[in-house]
Parts: sequence; structure tokens; C-alpha cells
Amino acid sequence: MTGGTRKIGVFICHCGGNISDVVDVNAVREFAAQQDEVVASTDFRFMCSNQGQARLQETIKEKGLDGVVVACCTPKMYEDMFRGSAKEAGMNPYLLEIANVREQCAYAHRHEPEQATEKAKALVAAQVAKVRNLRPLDVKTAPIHDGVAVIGAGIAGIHAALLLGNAGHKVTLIEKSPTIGGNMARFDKTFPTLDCAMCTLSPKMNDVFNHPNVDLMTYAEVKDAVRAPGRFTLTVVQKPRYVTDACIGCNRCTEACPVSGPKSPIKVESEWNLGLSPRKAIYLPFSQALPQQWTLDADHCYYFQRNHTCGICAKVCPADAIDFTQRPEEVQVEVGAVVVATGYRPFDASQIPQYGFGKYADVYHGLQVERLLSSTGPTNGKLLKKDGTPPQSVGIIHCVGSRDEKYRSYCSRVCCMASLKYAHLIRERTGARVYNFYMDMRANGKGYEEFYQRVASEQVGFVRGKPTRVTDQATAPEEEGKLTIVVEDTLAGVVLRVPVDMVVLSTAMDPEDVDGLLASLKLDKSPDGFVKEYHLKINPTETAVKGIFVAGCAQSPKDITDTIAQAGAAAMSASMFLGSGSMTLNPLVAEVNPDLCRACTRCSEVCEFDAVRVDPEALVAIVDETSCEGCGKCTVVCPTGAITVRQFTKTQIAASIDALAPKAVAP
Amino acid sequence: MTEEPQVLTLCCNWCGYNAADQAGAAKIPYSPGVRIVRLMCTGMADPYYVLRAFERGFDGVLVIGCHPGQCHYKSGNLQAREQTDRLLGVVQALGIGAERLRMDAASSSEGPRFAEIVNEFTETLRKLGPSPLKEVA
Amino acid sequence: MSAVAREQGSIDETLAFLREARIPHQAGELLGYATDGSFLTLGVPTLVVFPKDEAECAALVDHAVRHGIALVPRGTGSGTAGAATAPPGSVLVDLERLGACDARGHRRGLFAPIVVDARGTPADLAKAGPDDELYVRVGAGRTSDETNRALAGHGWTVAVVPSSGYSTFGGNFATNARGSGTPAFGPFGNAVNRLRIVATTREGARVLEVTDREEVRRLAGHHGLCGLVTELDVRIAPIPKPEDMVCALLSIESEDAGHLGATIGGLMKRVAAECRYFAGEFLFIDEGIVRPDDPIRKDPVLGGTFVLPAGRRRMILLYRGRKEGMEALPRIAAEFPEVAYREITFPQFRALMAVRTAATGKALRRVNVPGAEDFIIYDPARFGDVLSRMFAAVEGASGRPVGHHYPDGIEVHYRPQAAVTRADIEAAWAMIQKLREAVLRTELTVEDRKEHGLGLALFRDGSPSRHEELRRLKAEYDPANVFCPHLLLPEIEGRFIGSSFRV
Amino acid sequence: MEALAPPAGAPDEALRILAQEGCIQCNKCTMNCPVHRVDVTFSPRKTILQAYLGGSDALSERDLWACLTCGECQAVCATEVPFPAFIRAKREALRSVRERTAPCKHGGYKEILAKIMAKPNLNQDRRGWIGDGLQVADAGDVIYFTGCMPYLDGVFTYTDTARIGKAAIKVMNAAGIVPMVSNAERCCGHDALWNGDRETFETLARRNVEWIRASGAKRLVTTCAECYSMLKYEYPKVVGDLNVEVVHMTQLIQELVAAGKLAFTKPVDLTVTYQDPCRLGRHSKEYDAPRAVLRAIPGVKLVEMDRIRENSMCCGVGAYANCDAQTKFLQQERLEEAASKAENLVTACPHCRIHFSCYLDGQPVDPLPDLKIIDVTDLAAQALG
Repeated sequence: MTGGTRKIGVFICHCGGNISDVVDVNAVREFAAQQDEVVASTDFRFMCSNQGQARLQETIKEKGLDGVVVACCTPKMYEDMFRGSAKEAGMNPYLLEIANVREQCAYAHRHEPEQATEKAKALVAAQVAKVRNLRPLDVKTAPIHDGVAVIGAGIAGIHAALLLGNAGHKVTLIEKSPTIGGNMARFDKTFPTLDCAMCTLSPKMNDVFNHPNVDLMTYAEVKDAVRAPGRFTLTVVQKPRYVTDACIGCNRCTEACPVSGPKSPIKVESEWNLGLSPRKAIYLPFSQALPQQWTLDADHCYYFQRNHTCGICAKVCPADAIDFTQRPEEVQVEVGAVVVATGYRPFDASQIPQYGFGKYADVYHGLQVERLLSSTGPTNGKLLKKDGTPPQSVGIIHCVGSRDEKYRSYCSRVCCMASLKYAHLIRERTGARVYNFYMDMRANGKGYEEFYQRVASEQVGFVRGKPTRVTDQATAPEEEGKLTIVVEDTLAGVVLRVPVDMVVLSTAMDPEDVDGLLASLKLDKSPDGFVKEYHLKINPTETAVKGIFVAGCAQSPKDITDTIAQAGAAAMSASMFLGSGSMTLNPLVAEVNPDLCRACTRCSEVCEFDAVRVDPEALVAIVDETSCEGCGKCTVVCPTGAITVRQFTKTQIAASIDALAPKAVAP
Repeated sequence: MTEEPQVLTLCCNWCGYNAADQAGAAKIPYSPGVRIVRLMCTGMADPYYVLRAFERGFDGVLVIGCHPGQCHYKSGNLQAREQTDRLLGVVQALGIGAERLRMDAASSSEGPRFAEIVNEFTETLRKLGPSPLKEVA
Repeated sequence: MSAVAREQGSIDETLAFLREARIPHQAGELLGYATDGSFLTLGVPTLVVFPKDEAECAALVDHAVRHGIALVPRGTGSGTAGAATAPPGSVLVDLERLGACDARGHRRGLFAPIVVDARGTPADLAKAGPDDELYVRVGAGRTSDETNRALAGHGWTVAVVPSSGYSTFGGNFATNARGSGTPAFGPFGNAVNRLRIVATTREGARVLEVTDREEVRRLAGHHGLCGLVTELDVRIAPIPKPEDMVCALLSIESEDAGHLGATIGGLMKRVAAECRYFAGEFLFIDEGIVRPDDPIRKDPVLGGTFVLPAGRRRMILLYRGRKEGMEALPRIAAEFPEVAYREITFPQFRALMAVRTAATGKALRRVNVPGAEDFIIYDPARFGDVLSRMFAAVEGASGRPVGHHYPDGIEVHYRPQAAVTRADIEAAWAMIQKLREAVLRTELTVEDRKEHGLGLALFRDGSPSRHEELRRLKAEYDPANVFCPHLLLPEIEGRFIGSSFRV
Repeated sequence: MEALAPPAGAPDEALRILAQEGCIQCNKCTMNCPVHRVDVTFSPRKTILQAYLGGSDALSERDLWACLTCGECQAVCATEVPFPAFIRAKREALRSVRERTAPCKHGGYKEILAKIMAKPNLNQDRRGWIGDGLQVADAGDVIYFTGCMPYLDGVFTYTDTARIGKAAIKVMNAAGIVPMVSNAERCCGHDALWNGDRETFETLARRNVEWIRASGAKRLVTTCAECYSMLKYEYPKVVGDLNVEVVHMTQLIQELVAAGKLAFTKPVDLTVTYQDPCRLGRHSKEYDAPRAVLRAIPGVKLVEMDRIRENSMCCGVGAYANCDAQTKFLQQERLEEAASKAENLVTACPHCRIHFSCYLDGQPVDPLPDLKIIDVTDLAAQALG
């Protein structure tokens, strides 16, 4: 209704003196009353109070206002609230604007009351000018699809899926590897309680595996995701296991499979044991793996690699569960929300050649030691060197890759406690001498410091210093046949050479490689490569994309305690989002006037959110209102003014600039 | 006519505008000639607004956005920087003077920095005197 | 349901149909389509539709039959007999884009002509001989100007081109227009070898291809009664080489219009008998026929034509034809001492034609009021009588008779020069009625509406046998009576729109 | 589209201008109107009849701003009905009724530039773009009027307009002319006039004529067709005689070559076709000087398009008022015609060049062979070696 006669109301707040002590509210009220198309101008002690709201609503109803300017504090405080109550009174909420007379006038110019009042008048005039040019906006909502997808079935994904399932949501838990459990399942013990990792994890794995509301997809990877209002469509590739549900878990196929045998040209190392032991082509990652279903790895199988020359597994299988004809299958999963819980993978220590990882046999990284100490590991829990003999002395190096500009600048938070755990377990089980080389001992969780003091009491040699290198070159008899760790003990101020039988590198945590997934979900990565959360401090579980949540190490390195807490928070946020049934679309986004659009694609060239595209057939730009953030970059490069951001069009902004202009100039 | 230089300040909703609020909340005084218009992003600040401000008699125009890399919309501030640089040439050629147009950054917590930018700019303008475009009343 | 309600119902349905079929149209304020070149009006049409190809025409006609809606086709609407005016309640079908658009429905001025021979098989203009009988196959929305521009590169031209070079071929055919080239090829209908037309059955539309030359001749001048012509094969001829052509300018002055007419009438009779020519044009000259600053005044040869002492009338006669056909002309001219004869170049001929084409030349601050601009004098000997009665009837009015000398008679156009005010325009209209009264007399062998089509007078003027033939064609091609039903009403009469001008 | 209603009783000035000449409803104007070809509901003939019958307020706002004011209708009209002048008068009437709703295109940049340059005490620094190696002076016999050239590259980043100015100075210097380029120069006001802002136009005209008369120069040359049509034909109606002879750069080059003061030594081997800018051709009746210059340049082969001189087709944007989906198809049609004749389209107005370059830079509708848009003065400068 621009151009017609508008009925605008101006409401000036005293803010209990914050404003009225400096700004002459009566003068501003009189001034506002004289502005064109202003039909009501009042002031009140507390506009944000209930009486204030009531006064606003009465005036709207009484005068049939179709535009409101509230001169009060910053819009960041109560703009939504004022718009809400205007809506209740029957006025379109987007015809209400705030004049920030507190922070920008009363506070900023306390010592110049007349100038503050003049400026308040100008701000009110500017917002009235803008309101005159605003047009009502209807807030579109889109129904939210009821399902939720949790990507990654480590402890974070499992916990989130369980909570969401318990809350009654239909959950699709998608895991890339053949089994759920994630990295935690590889651990032997967990600090500081030294509970057995699997004892705390497997009940949750069973609960989620059998949960009526959780649909589990393992050995399945999310290839692509398309976003639409209130709905995500995930394209999931179900990789073929070549083993059907008939599998009874008798393990005969694994025993019969020739792969990785002594004379077999095809050898493959078990990913589960991180290269410490070989595995067959057809295998179960570890005994408590869920689902309890064997998987045939076609890349290392004679049947597939040597054109069907073998098929022994099919022959020995009593349940006839082998099916070589299976093919990858794409499944479309439609959900309303997504929880990204893709976890972490260990930093590749071979990037630091001085530590000799991959060069010397008995240099292991942390997760490998977990496997060695684990009863389900390759050495059934006995800590043995590659040559099978127990080590007499072990050196544990902290911060390998972490807190280092050349590799990972961040602290991975868990490796100090993990290193203490290894020291304790090694001392307890083998009696070997143990040295921990650390920069700072970070034991800042509940019960962490106490655990540190306990390990210190078990004659573990703590050396504060970062080792420069590990070498097998002996310079003294006691270094013969040993790996010597060269380090400066910064407390004693002396360089030490510590010969040990085995070196453990506490490597940093890297984010899992999910670039493809993040791109399709339009998620950003923070500079450290982990998924970027909405706000680091007050909103770490949501992301910039409405409806996508993040939990666990996918967001940043953390221990299991924090992971559980964050997975719970993510599940809660997702549940609230799904529960609301519909999501309101931000109306202050771009819109295109098709008559003016020249389809010159300059808007889509500058759009960071891929929110506007030119339809080659209709030769017009089309805005996807769910992805558009309303930043307005496109409106400046558009040669014809076809694309504008609602309530921030050129006419509206120009009107407020004119109203703010010094009076000496005739408009 | 107040002799206080009139400055149109285009602030982005996420950084500049919040910085102004912080300066206000911390009661840090700055020149009352500063008139703030809130845009969602400095990338939305069209050259037309700058030139219209000068045409309407403002003594200076200030664009305050986010620091590079912190833009809520990733690169809005970079586009604004590019536009402002090009506009400096035009404003200089028009005889208004490039010193009367400036783009700066103040993140949402930097109230004091906002006040400092604004006061320093107002001092420069005070030395330059009123804008040549100001028609005598 | 009252007629008005029924009519409104069908219009809403038509709008929905057009939106769904994405055919450009315009409803609402249609004051701008109230008249055509005739300044006659039947009121304001309810809807204007702009189809771009035969398919859209067929869909529109199909819809019209099923909803009983009247369609009034219009080419560019430059006709001066009111054929392109549509009564309220009917749908005006603007065909000026028909067959002239690209895939997006935008009209393209430049196009590559498709040339076919008499049997319709494509022919290559580069290899064509001067005497080959060739045609250009064009959409009905194409105009002579743009087609000639497309053919010029190959040295050919459209055979029959009416003076309004920008009227569409569909319009030329509907009014069977005459123009330059008529002396050699006859009216436009004779120069069409084949056409496609969207006609009707009781149930809907049907598309017909008419290849029988006689049927085409009968259909020519159907004034849109029989359907929407969508495509035509129009005769083209090689552009005569300047060296084979000759242009002649004959001029005569006198105070007595009657004497002028008699002399020129006699000359024309001899020329018609002894010469063969492409174009024979005459016009009366007076001081204001070209603007003071018009460059033609400075032309060494032609400049003199426009210098005229007050009170004297000068008439010039232009002929253009092949040398062999025009040999007798100088000899005949010599027998009329008062007539000055001289040969002129083709550019000079074109310059004079430009003056004539504007019917009044570039008159300052004037508007040409149509109404008495299309009658034929069969016997050139009566030309003197007709002219003297004409000048008597229009005493005091500023206007110029112009016209053509066809082998079968002298075609005269007279448009009075009114100032651009309602009063003057209405006065000119009144004077035209007086002129028609004075001149349209059988004893003067004068017949109205011969060249620009009969328009609204289709069934009032013209021969009864032609009326009979038109009714037969109507029954055969448009049994559903969708096209221009108003033309069949005997009392149909266009109101002069000039009287509601606000100028 | 709601009709535009000026207050009752106001004399219909626009209709008075239109009715200076009598329209015989022959539709020739509409058949040649470029906008009509892409938007069939825009028809000059229909608009004229509406005005005759309903007064000029029967004109819809959509039609008012779709007109390119290119003048092709008036050129083909037998009785030269002044349709563009009617549209201009109606835009002026509209402006007084309420602020124009369709802001000038490209973010209103040129419109606000003109308003700034209409201010009184403005000392611009306009010569930044000239660069070294070119001589200009503060005074002299020949003024080089640069108009809005110093400001165009600030926004129209897909083409380099200052290049034309440099070429002009290079040509003049080669012919022994050191042109006066004044800092007092203002925008010529063409867009303001044609978009209905008469007040700004007249202010600019007065400010410009002040320093032109004071300069004592004998001639004023410009490379812009719009400035030429303003200074030669529109200024005298407002401020009287300018005391200088206004010439377009192409006229000056033609004269200098004829007088032997300028010799093109370096051949420029290009096949070119020439776009008659509406403001130089139809509005100012100058068709031959640019062609004479092109013929004078060795190596240049001029292949004419079909629609040239009075029937030349507009570049699609008139006074930056209309640039939308429709103009895109116009520009495609014209550039296809040009591309069928040559690889280079030469024109004599920086704004035709900007609009065509903007089109080529912004996803043409259909694929187009790569066409270069060159100014005729630029070509002349290249031929100086």
C-alpha cells in the first residue's frame, strides 16, 4: 500500500529513565506526531513491560495502525517481541521497525542532551520514512519431515540416535564401516574410571541395534544431500556385503579364505587393528561387531580380482549365505533433520619423520597401543613388540602433531589422559619401565587430576620436554638394539637420551574425511577442518544450516564424557526442531521481479549460498528461499534492480537516508 | 545549523551495528553527528546510498562491517571493500574528496573501537569543514 | 443467463484458455484498438489476441467455435475501409506476428526467404532465370517491406506491393489490395499461388491448404469472413534492371480542374491502349504538399514541381515500365501540347512516390481524414467531369487527390487536410460525405471501394454476384460463423471516431 | 496497470505536444518499434489513439517506461508524429505528480551523479583518467566536453570508457589541437531530461553554459552522442546560444582528414559494421561523418547492416530508463545482425558501447560469435600509429 495514506503509530519508551533522562521524550513525541501519515504518537515508561505491550496493542486495534515505530533500545533486544505482540493485535509484524534511541542517542550522547534529542528525532523520522515504504510480508512456513538421520555410528551417533529414538522420532543411523561402535570400540579401557570400553559401549550398541525407532544402515555412505524447505533428501550408497542375512556367524568362510595366507599374493591388513594384523577377504571386524554379519571385501578377493578362480567361502558356508551377485544400491532417505556425528581419525604420524613411525618397527601410535592392550586385539591383550617379546621399557610421547603450527595447531584434549592410561596399563601388565614425555599435562576433567597423581605414584618417569627425534643409532652400549628418544628435560635443563624398547606416539585427532558430505549439506568447516558450529560459545551443537546438528569429535576433539553431553544436546535440539512440526522461513530474503530480470547470472555469481539460480528455459533468476540468508550482495550487482531483499529495498533505505540528512538541504 | 559534522554510517547488522550498541552500552561518548542505518551486510551497501548521502548534504559517509574472514555471510564485507575502493575514485573526482568516505571494521564486541573510528573520522571531517555539496540554507 | 452474462462468461473462459496456452493477449482498457486506418469504429473489442503461428491460431479458433465467440482478424490494421475494426463482445485477432516469430515468440524483422516454384518445390533464387514463375512462401504476418529487404540481396522483389508497404500479406489478401505491380500482375489475389487457412466445422477448427488458383482468386478479398489465412505463396519478380526501365514524369497546369481532367483522361486512354507499364501514378501538387525544409525542394529536376503560383493547379503523372512497353509514351505526350514530358531517374521517381505515399506529403500540423479515398473511374474520358465536381464539392478544403492509372480505370484517393482539432476533423468528415454525394454516380462511371477493400460495406457495395459468391464461400469455409459475423449484418455501419477525439 | 492520473484540470501538455502532428493510424510506427517486437502489448499506435480518445493519462505506467525514446517510430512515420517527445512530456508530468517509481537503472547511479553535479559550488578533479602522454589545457580554442566519462568506469566495470576519451585527445593532439578539459564541466543532463527531471536538466544546462561562454573557446567537441544532441539541440532552447560551435568527434576527424591536418598512417585490418546511435543519427541527423571516418582509415572494411541510418535499431536502453527482460532480446537481435556482417561493431556513443558490452558480459540469450564493441574514435586513434 505504499503511496496510499498509511496509519503509522510511534511509541517512545522512557526505559525507566535510561532514555528520558537524556532525550526530551515530549519533544520527540511532538515531532513524531507531525510526521506525514503518523496518526498516533505516545510515550511510556516501559514499552517492553506488559502494560507497554498492552498499550501498543490497544493503539493498533483502536487506530487500525498499518505501521509502527518503537523508539526504544537496540532492536537486538525486543524487536521480535514487539513484532510478536503487533501480530497478536492483528498488524503484519514486518511493518514494525525499531528506532534505537537508547544505545545510539541516550547512552552515546549523555553529555549533549539537546543533540541526543535532535538525533532521536532524526532516527524516528528515518524509521517512519522506512515504514512508509514497507509492505506487509506473509511469513511462509514449511512442514518439517518427521524423520531424522544420524550420520556416523560412533559413541556420539549411537547416543544421539538412542535419545532421539526414545523420544519417539523415526531415526536412520547411517555408518560407513561394516560395524557400529566407531573408535571407542577399539579402546581397551577408558580413563579415568578404567572401565572396559566395550563394557560401557556394547549395551548402547545393542539398544540402538534393536531399537524399534532406529533403522540402522551399516556399510553405507551418504553420497549426496539435497535441501528443500523442511526436508533433506540423502542419497545413501549401500555397499554390497556379498553376505546375506542367512549368515549364522559360524566363521567357517573366514577360516577357509586363502587371502593373507603365507603364500597368498593378495594380502590385506585389518583396518580394525590399524595395520597390526592381516585379515581375510571375508571377515567380521571384531567379535562383538554389530550387525553380526560377515563382509566380503571384493577388492582383496580372488573371486572378484582373479575372475572367479575361487569361491571357497560359498562352498564351505553351511547357510548358503554368500551371494556374489550383490551390487551397490542407492537408497533415498528423506528426513527433517540431520545429526552429523562422523567422529575423528588419528593423525598420520608418518608426517613427522623424526619420530620414525613406519621406519622403526616398534614405533606405534596411540590407537594401535589400544589394540595391543585390548583382549580382542591381535595379541589378545599382551603388550608385545613386533618380534613377539614383551618390551622392557616404553617411551610415550605426548602432543604428536597437536599444538604444532606445522601440523595441527589445536590441542586434541584427550591424548594426555590417554597417555597416562597407557602408562598405567603398561606398568600394571608388564612391569616395563615407562617414560612420559609431555609439554603440559592437561588433566582437567572430573577425576582426571586424581588419575594423574595415581599414575605418577606408579614410578612412571615424567619428563617435561618435547622429544626432538627417535633413533636406532646407538651412541652408548645401553642404546644398542634399542630406540633412543632424544629430549631436553626443560625442568632439569639437560638433554637426555632415553633408550627404550617401544615408542608410543600420542597422535593428534584429525576430522574424519567428510568433505563431500559437508559440501552437499552446504556445511562450512572451521579453520581447523572440523565441522563449523553455529556459535562456538552458546550454540555448539547447531550449524548455520537450519535443521542440521553436529555432535562429538566431528565438531572438535573431545573425550567421551563431553561427547555424550554434546550428543544429548544435539539430540534435544533436533527433537525440538522436529517437534515444532513446521519451520518458519526467514521472510527477509531476496525476491526477484521477473519483468526486470535479464537472466545475466551476476547475482548467482556473487551468491555464497548458491541460493539464486537462473532458469535457462524461463530466462529468469529464481531464489531458493530456504538457502537465501538475505545478505543482499546480489542486489548491488544486479544491473536492473530486479532482485531486492525484502524490507531492505533501495526505495526504503534511500527514504531513511533522506530522513537522516541534515535539514539545511531541501529534500 | 549544528556545526557537528553529519556522518551517515552504514553498519552491518552482525558486527558494525552491535559494535555501536556496545559503545552505547559502555557509555563511550562519540559525535552525535553520526547517523546509523542498519543493513543486513555491508555487501548490501549500494554506491547509490553513498552518493545520495553526499547529495543530501552529509559531510561524510562511513561503512562499518566485519573484519575480513568474519563476515556472517562469508564475503559480504569483501565485496563492500571492493565497491568502496572504486567509489573513492569517483568521490575524489566529483570534488567531494576521498577523505570523506571511509570503510572500516569493528566486530560485535569492539565497542571502544567503534567509538574510536567514529570520533577519529569526525575529527578529520571537522578539519575539512562542511561538505562542498551543502547548499547554503 | 443474459447475453451479457453469457458473453462475460465466455470471455473469462477465453482468458483462462489463453493464459494456459500461453498465447499473448490483452484485456481491459482497449481504447487503443477502437479503430483502424478508416477512423470508423464499431466500439471497443473485448479482447485482443496475438497468436504467433498456425498452431496457436487453430487452438484459438477451436476454442472460439466451442464457446461461440466472434473472431475479427487484423493484419496491421492499416486498411482504410474498417475491415479491421471489431465490435464489442468480439475478439480482435492481431495477426501481424503470424509466421514471423522466433521460438520465444519474438517477432524477427530479418529472415531468410523460402522461395518455391508454382508446384511448391523449393527453388534457388541464385540460379533462377528472369522469367521463372517463382513465389516466396511467407507467414501471413510478414510485410512487403521486410520481404523485399530479404529478397533485395538476390535482386528480386514482391510482385504486387500496396502503397502501405508495411501492411501484412494476410491483410493484402483479405482486402485483395492493389498497388504497384497491379498493372502487370493484377490485384494481390492474382499474385497468390497457394495458401493455408484455419477455417471451421460445426465442432471446431480445421486447417486447409488451397492450391487451386481459381479458388484462391475467389477467396481473395474475403475480408476475414472465411478464416485466418496463416501462410501464402506470394508471386515475386526480378527487380528490373534500371537500364531496362524508364521512368517518365508528365505535368500539366491550369486553373480549370475540368480541363485538366479531360486532357489527362484523354492521354491516359491512349497510354492504356498503347503502352504496358508497372506503375502509373498521379497527384495534384500544391505549395504545402512538402515541408519547407524538405530536401526535394532543392532537387534541380524536381524542385520546380513544387513551386506554384496561387490559384493554379498542377497535376503530375508518373509512369514506370520496361523500355519496350513505354516507347509510345513520348509520342502520345507530344500530341498533348499542354503536357510537359520528361524522363527521370529511378531515385527521382522514388522521391516523388515517397511524397505521394504519404497521401498528403509531409503536411505540417495536419491529419489526413480518410473516408473518400477509394473510388474508381472506369472511363478515363469522364476524368475531367469527376475532377471538376470534386473540386467544387471540396471548395476551400486543403486536400489533394492522388491516385493510380490502372489499365481498367483511374483509381482516385482524396483525403482532406484537417488541423489536428476535433472541430476541423469533424468538418472534414462532413465535407467528405458531400464529396461522395457529388462524385459516386454511375453516369460518371464511378464506383466506390475498388482498391482498399470494401471493409464494412462488403455486402452493400460491390456486385450482387460477388455477394452471392462470398456467402457461398462463408458457408463452405466457416459454417460455425465465427469469423466477422458482424459483416453479414446488412445494417452494419462504422461510426466516425473523430468526433470523440479529445484533441 | 493503473492509469496515471495528474490532478484534474491540469492542461494535458503531453497531449498538446502529441497532437502537433496528425496520426492516421497506419501502424507503420508499431511495425518498426523494437520494443513491440518483443512485447506485443507495447504499441505506439495504440498509445496515440488512447491519448487522442482518453487524454494522456490513459497511458499505463508500464508503457511509459518501456519506450526507448529511440525515435524509430517518428523516423518512419509519414507525418512524423512526435511520439518520443510525447513520452518525455508525460514523464515530466508524472514527475511532478509523484516521484518516479522506476529508478534509473544500474542502481540509480547515473541519476544521482547528475543531481550531484547540479550542485552549485563543486570543484571537481575530472582529469584523473587522462594519464600521461596526452596534452590538455585549462583554456584554448577547442573544448573537449567529457560529460560523465570520468565516472563511468567506477561502476560499469565490464568495459573501459575512459579509453574513448584518451583516444579523442590522442587524435586531437596529433592534429595539433590541445583541447581544453575544464574542471567546471558538469553532466550534460541527457538522462535527467529524457527521464522527466526537467529541473535538474535546466540547472545543469545553466551551470555548463556559464563556463563554456566564459571560456572564450570557438568550438566544443564531444565523443558522446547524448552530449552532442543535448548541447547542439536542447541547450539553445533553455539557455540560448552557447557562443561555440558544437561538433561531434567524428565530424571533427572528418574535417581534419579533409584539411590534411590528420593522416592515418597505420593500417587497421578489421571488418567492421557501424551502429548509428539514436542520439547521433535520428535525433541529430548525423549519419555520414562516422562512415567517412571509417572509410578514411586504411585497412578498415565497412560492411553495412540492413537496418541503418534512420532505420537503425536501438541498442536497447534509452537514458538508462529501461533495462529489463525485454531489452535483452532486442540486444540479442541487433547483435546477431551485427555479427552476421562483421566481428567488430563500431559505434559513436559510449553508452551504446556500455549497453552492448553489458549484454555480452551477462550471458547472451543465445550463443553469439565473440563480437567486439569499439568506438569509432578509438579506431581512429589506433590508425595514428
